[in-house]
Amino acid sequence: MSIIRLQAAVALIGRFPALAGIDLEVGEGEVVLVQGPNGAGKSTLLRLCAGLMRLESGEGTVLGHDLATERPSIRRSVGLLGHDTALYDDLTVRENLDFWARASRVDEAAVTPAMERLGVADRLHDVPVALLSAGQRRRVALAAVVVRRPRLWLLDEPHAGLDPSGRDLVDQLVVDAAAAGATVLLSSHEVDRTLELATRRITVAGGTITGDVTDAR
Amino acid sequence: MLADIRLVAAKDLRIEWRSRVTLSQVVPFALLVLVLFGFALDANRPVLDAATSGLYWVTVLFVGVMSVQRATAIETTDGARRALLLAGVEPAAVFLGKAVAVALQLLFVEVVLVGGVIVLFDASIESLPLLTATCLVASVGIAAAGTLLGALVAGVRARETVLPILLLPVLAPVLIGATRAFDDALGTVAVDGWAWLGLLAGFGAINTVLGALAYGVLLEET
Amino acid sequence: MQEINHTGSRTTRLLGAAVIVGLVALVLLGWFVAPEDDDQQDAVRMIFVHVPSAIWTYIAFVTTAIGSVMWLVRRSVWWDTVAAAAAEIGVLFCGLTLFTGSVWGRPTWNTYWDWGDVRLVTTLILFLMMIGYLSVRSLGGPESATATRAAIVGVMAAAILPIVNRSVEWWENNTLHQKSSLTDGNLEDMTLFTLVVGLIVWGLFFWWAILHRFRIAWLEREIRSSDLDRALVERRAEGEPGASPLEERV
Amino acid sequence: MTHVGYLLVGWGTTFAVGLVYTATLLRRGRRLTARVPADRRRWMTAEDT
Repeated sequence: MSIIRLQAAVALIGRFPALAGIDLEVGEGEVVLVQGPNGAGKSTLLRLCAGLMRLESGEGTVLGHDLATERPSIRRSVGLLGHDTALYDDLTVRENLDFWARASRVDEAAVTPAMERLGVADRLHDVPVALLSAGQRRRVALAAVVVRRPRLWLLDEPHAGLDPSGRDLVDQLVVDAAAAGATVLLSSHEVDRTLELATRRITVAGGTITGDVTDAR
Repeated sequence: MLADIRLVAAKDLRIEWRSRVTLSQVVPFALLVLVLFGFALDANRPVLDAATSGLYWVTVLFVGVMSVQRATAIETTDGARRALLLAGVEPAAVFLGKAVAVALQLLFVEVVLVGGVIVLFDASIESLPLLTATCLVASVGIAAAGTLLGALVAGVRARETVLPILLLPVLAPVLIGATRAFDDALGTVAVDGWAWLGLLAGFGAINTVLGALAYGVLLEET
Repeated sequence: MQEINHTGSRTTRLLGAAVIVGLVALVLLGWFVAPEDDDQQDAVRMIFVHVPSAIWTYIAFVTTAIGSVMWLVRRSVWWDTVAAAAAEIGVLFCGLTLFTGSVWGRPTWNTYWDWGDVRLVTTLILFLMMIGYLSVRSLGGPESATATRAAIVGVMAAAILPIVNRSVEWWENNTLHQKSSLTDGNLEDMTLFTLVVGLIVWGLFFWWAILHRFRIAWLEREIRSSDLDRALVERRAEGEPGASPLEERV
Repeated sequence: MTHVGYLLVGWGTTFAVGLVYTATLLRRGRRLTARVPADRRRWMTAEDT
């Protein structure tokens, strides 16, 4: 069953074709690395798959839901880590994660293990997010994705702003997620690091897919 | 849906409680405005008595604009609005949740202001039920219109100045209606306060429905 | 198609001519032919300017409300542009209505502003709301976001207008202010005829203005979109050589 | 003829404002048309929204 299926998908920012005809099929359990220069459309591709953007033309389905008409249900079943971490500064780490867990209709019991997983449980859990460093904020944002246990992970430069131990943590998360049967689509500028992780590498340029290599791992 | 409304309202109120803006800034500001009205009109007792409910509700309107700006600021930081969409919370629930939080904060300030009006302008309450009903219904109207317009200008450069321009004319019926209802409740003018309350309820209902419908469209635009 | 460098067209030229002819007729009729009023004498002649402005103000705002709904429901760019064009003309007419209303009020009710006139006060609140609408239009940001924001303000203004009118009506009655009966009174046929001419002339002008204003709004949209295009193409071009890890939006 | 002063102010301002607005519309139209490339200058009619 294909998790993501896009046929000639076009998405616009204003009138600019950020995605100018994307054909892509991603199966269950794949870990797809999306590479490409700035402005190529990596972030847009991830946001399109998350159901956050209007499909200008072409068609597509994500997790079996139609991209044109069932975007709310797509949004409910994906985990997107974008550039902004979507956290409430005045609330503590735990309060933030509790809120996002309940909003995503996920049992709050999943919050503590997720916090431990991302190393923000012990000292930080009752610290207001405002006081955290950028790296710590990203860990909390990642924890929010872990808590949802989504079937499709969409990570936009997950390694950005993380220290080395944090980057290893991200790699481990991706491996575990794939092992658990989830599908991962991640964009990254760190070419070498994420290579071994990915089962497949696609390059995006000028809003279209210019390369699609499936590693024989 | 109801759980989501409670969830969002609780979140907003907890953030508000954590930063104490209402308590430490909005309430003192409201009382200060009353005091200033007092200075301006006190020498002329009859005018002050007649104008009490009008001054009260002008002050509440200003407080309303401030609370709405606070509530909107909470969501604009760091892409929270998009995350709410992603979490799959019903947009109408987000709207109602935030409106409830704003309404409760407004009610709190209104209670304090009633005390202020009694002490500073020595008003006397003739009909407590009408007074409380007016506060409740007017707060719903202000919160509903405010939350929608707040979300509308969220993320825009000049939102601090645009919001009052948008919100205050829209709230004109609330100012007229609530003032008249208070005139009856405080016994300053022989007028049928309960009829005015009906008008306020109409205003509140229209804006609540409109807000619940339009909020989703706004969130989609981010 | 020969090179056109303005927003005019055959229809607008036709309309323009009709407006000019109509205005001349209106001045003649309004000032000299129509009879004066028993108690107001000639002050009543203000009616030929005030009433058409008021009526076409409300027609303009209804157009904006319809355009707003059509944008929200069907995302029709054409209707969104109509809404924007009608709003600006509506605000202009509204201002004229309020101005002529208060100038007329001076000799008749000896006050410049008559809180007792329900229509005047309601129109004032509408005027303020539509100024809010225009300020939302100029907020910038992506085209569709601006259109949606403005559309919501348009719908909101239309939705609460009945409440505004009722609240002003009740409020004004309670002060037992003498209600102005001028426009509801029985009008001699000549006055009525001139009034109708006034309505027609205002209508022609509204039509003429909205055609031009629509095209201007359309051209502005073109320019804003192509600016955005160039910026994003620039960003993409700048991104081509080495991949710099700067925060990437596209 | 009574109240001529008020009438002149009322009618005069209305016509003056109308004239000024007409002028600005025409000028804005001309200025904007010049800035848009010829092919995109055609303003769409109702059907092709």
